[in-house]
Amino acid sequence: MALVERETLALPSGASPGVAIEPLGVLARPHTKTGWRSWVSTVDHKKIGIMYGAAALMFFIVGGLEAMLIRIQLAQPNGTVLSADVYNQVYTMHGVTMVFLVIMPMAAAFANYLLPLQIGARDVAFPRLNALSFWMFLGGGLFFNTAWFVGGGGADCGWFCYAPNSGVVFSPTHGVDFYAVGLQIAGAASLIGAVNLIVTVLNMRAPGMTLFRMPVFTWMQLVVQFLLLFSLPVITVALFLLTFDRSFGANFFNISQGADPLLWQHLFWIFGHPEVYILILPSFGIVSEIIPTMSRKPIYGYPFMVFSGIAIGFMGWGVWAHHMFASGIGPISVAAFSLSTMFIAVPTGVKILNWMATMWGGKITFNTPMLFSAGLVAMFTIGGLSGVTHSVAPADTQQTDTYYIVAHFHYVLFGGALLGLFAGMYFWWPKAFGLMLNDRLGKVHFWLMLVGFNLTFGPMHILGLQGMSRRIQTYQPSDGFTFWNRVATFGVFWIATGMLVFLYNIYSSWSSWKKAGRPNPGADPWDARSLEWSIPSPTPEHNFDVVPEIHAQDDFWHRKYGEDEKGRAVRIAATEDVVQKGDATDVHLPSPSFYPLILASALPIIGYGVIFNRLIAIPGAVLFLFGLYGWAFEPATEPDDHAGDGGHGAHGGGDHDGAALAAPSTEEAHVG
Amino acid sequence: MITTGAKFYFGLGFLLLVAAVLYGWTSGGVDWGLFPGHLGDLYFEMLGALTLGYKGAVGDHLGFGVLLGGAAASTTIGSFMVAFRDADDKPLAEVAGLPTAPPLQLVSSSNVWATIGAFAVAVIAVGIATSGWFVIAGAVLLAIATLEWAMYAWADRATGDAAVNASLRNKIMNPIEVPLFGAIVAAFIALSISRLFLTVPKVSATWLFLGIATLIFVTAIALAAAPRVPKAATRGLLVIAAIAVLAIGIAGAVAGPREFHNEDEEFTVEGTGGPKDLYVYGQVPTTTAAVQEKSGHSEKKGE
Amino acid sequence: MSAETVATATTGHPEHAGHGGAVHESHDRTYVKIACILAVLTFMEMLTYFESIFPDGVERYFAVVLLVLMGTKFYLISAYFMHLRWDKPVLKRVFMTGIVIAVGVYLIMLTAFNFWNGPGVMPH
Amino acid sequence: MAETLTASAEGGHAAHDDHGHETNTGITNEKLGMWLFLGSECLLFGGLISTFLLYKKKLDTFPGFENTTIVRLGRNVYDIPFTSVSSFVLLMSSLTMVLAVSALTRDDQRRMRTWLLATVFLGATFLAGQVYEFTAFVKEGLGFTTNIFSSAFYTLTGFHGAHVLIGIIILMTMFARSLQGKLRARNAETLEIAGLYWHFVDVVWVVIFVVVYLIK
Repeated sequence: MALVERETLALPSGASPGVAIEPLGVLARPHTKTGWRSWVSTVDHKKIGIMYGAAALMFFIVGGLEAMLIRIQLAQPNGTVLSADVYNQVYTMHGVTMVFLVIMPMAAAFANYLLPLQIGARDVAFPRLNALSFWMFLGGGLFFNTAWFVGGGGADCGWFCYAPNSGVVFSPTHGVDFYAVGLQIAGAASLIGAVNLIVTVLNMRAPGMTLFRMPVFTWMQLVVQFLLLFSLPVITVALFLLTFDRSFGANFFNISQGADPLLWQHLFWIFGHPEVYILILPSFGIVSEIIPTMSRKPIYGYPFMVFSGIAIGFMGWGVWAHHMFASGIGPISVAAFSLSTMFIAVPTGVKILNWMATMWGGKITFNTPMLFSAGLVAMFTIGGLSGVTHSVAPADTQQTDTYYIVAHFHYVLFGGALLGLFAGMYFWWPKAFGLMLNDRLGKVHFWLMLVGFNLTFGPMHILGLQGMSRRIQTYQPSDGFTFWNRVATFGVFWIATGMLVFLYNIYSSWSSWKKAGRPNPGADPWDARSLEWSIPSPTPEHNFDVVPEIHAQDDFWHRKYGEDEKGRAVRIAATEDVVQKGDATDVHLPSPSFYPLILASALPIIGYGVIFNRLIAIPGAVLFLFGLYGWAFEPATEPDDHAGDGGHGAHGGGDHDGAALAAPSTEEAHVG
Repeated sequence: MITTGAKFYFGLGFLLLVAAVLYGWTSGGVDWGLFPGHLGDLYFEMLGALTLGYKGAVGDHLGFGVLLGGAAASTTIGSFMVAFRDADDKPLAEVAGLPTAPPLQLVSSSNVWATIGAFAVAVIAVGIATSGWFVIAGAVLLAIATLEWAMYAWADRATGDAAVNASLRNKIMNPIEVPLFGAIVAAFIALSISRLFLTVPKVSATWLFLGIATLIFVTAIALAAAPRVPKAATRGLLVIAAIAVLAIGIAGAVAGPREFHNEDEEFTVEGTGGPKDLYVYGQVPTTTAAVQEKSGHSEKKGE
Repeated sequence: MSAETVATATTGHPEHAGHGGAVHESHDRTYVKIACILAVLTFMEMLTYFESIFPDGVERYFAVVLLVLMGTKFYLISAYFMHLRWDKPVLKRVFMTGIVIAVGVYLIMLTAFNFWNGPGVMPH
Repeated sequence: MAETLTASAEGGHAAHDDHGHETNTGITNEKLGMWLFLGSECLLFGGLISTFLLYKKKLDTFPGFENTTIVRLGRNVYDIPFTSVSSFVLLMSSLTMVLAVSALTRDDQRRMRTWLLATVFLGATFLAGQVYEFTAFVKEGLGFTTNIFSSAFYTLTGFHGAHVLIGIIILMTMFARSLQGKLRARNAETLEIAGLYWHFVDVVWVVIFVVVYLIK
């Protein structure tokens, strides 16, 4: 029909039609601030942070159910719940989900929400790239999980997917293809996020916010983003090689052609060991915020805290081969990596001592965030100590691929990273949503988690030293593993109950707040120290009315408290007087955009094309180009979106971000 | 309300449907002897055409399909016209918020896509006679021309303001056009010139490579050094360069690649796995696709 | 202007270290000179392929010479064409961090593969 | 590669003459972002080069494969004089690229377009060389799946070629923007950022030329 030429109706130029003509539908610039459209088109770092958290929680439930399946299978000898094949898939999907789709995005949620607030910025450096990161992560994660339905089963090669187990011969279904492509997409998302957040921290700090006045959380996240920036390309290479092998017949891991399977191990762990710190450092940052607040003391040894974080970041590059002591890398390599691994325990130890010293002599309030933080310090110490035993190569040779390793990294990742992330959720929930989570339920949640966690993973130390292999589908009654496996399975139900309590807590806190009209917790419910508490809860869309001038580390605290002659803190100003009101108008903000979502949705389509049929990739590629270039040709901020702003007050040095984001490119003047 | 345009398309659709049924029936061969008393048998003979092939058969499938497709297309277009009240000036005026529909306006911009589409059809015709590659190239060109033409036609009457229309078109089409154009320029040059390198002897390829690059470089220096260069001169130069590159590519492709020294035929047969026969583990499938194919094959055998 | 810019850049005057029209304009000659040097270096690299024109035994040192030439080219391009010489030092640091980590981890990896010694493939 | 283009694309809208002085570091977000990305790319190419070096050596020494045809195919396929010209072409394109940026800072649209197109054509000629090289190798019996050497070689140089292609598309985009009058002296930094990417691709080739082609 479009081929039929006919004359158009003339609407005299300049005469404005009675109704807005928007023939572009979804392609028109989104303007809504509420409803689902505002979420899918948002470029607001706070909304993106919340979406990261929600998605990670969803994947946590998926991964948790997979974990329960594993434990139920192992509850008794000769378990028959899962076949050996399905068991392989379940533990692989559990591991990948928990590492890449739960802990990393959960940490990214906090980074997105808090970094701009803690440095006094209006948004991140590239708001649309930020949205792209999220949608790509979500797309990659969902894509990876569709392997269950369309790939002939999930990946079954273990979360580090060693060659040649990952090869076509040993894993003929498409599960590993989904692993390679899904992680590639999620990895690219993290890389974009890393560039974005580093630029944000380096470039967009409020005036006076020097690097060494930044909160420890911001510092730890900065280190994490640098680790991501430099480690992700390595796994990108490895995953490309794997995809080329499996889909295009390359020979990178084809041993019969002389390929070396250790290449995968090296590439994976060059990425994988920094990854370990990528997982744990955000939680270190979170508890470094909570412990001083709840102990009512500044963090002990701030420079040590920061430098130990940086040291971990650098040393994390030189220890990867301790994951490979048992794979025959030669005595000199083993000795060198053994030594470097022992050394990296030092900065971690510094951190633990500093937290203890911060609590020492403080007026500690044991509410839920503090309980979780203290739980992290204790549990991570156990995990760290069992980690040091791995650095001793002879011992490690015995522990490799036993449940001792499983116990160790769950103490580090669950007892460390995850408890820290829960602490952060309870701590910053009022800031994000304007309501407190119930503290009593929170404590129940904590104790259920802590007890269940130790019941589940504590016995694994013993099982491992008894010789029970990890990833083994079942065991015999005569092996003597029965009792401790029962205990572990018993414990996992405690954890599940704890999670149910947490979910109920979210629901009940929200509904009682809705019904009873519980008061807003106010800008600063914890009497805290960093900048995000100086603005109302929930955070207004423009973050800061006036970009603050920073004069000291913990600047917000020093506005509230001075010191008497004995050095004790005395209040010098009421909190209500020093917090901002959140009522600023005419602030430049970046306009929402659909293009990040369009661009991100093209990648899974291309992924399916690579795996199943190249023809599917063509529409994906066209969509990709359309998303990319539509984005590039779309101004970051619509000229109309901040029309009529005159002499806005926030003209501090920190306002540059607003200016950068809102650069009104008049030549891009946009019609329609 | 059924609009004027819709009536036409509905009528056309109905006629095509009747034609399809008749054609489907008659092309299967009609036994006229059935008419006098065996109407029941006649019904069965027509059943295939009447049920559109659901029960029974039709004669010539291609013709039946074309006619039926035409009927479906016409009906769809008619429905669209009803849905969007096309060619009805009252709703147009309503949407525009004007008391009466504005007067007609001639399309002022030129449309090159008709010409390009015709050229594409010609390429396909040539391709049918010579080589399958031309058919593919022509089909791609035709698809591009159709898409661009459709967009052009749509955007030209999207709002009624020529400037707004142009920006609408650009907003949708530029994101695809610009990168594809860049890629096509790169691919065009790379593929054409590499044909030349493949044709000439090895040493000449190196010197030609150096020569072409130097030519580009020197031309750029000359253009940049000149105080003024008329636009027409630059454009002419680009057109000549494009034709030259195309000529080089075609000449190279026609002449075909030079002889390549093949180390050992046994290992170079593509697609059969070649050196993989040397595998320690015997013949090992190396891609997932190969495995799926293999397993699918064995399943069939099992049946 | 060129000399002045270089002088301010080396003394680290931040006001001039950015990018502005005036700064770029005067670099054109420098760019051409750098390109000539790069061309000569590449030519030298290519010469090592024709081993017969060199006296016997020299080719043992080719690897070192080539790596030095490569490093020089790398430096010239990143310092001049990519403006690292005139830009803020933080950019150089970011890029250097990437290079140092890359060279470090991959050299260690190749060492762990026994890459530098004889034909032995498997280290055990 | 999305980040590359979008980084430079965002630059197209946010770069201002005076913008650079407002950030803490004095560098625009877009430029800093591009440098961070390039720093990360070092690890990507480092990994590919190391894989190649490892497998080049392994092919020679794999037990049972010494002096077989496969090994012979893995060596001595290079045409060094031809590849040297490739290096020259890419170096020349780097020069034309900086000259384009330099012309844009003077808002000299004509010369900027001339240099930009020269860069594009030189880049495309480089790609022509690579297409020729790949085709010649395949015709000589060294396919992507032939052995570990060939897989590593094609992957490494293919990744570099893909980077060149993306660079050409970015530069053609810049050219289109210039034709639309949207690339002016005040957003010279957009072109500079695209140029950074282009020079990085050149620098990678400098390394590949020596490490992959020349050193035995």
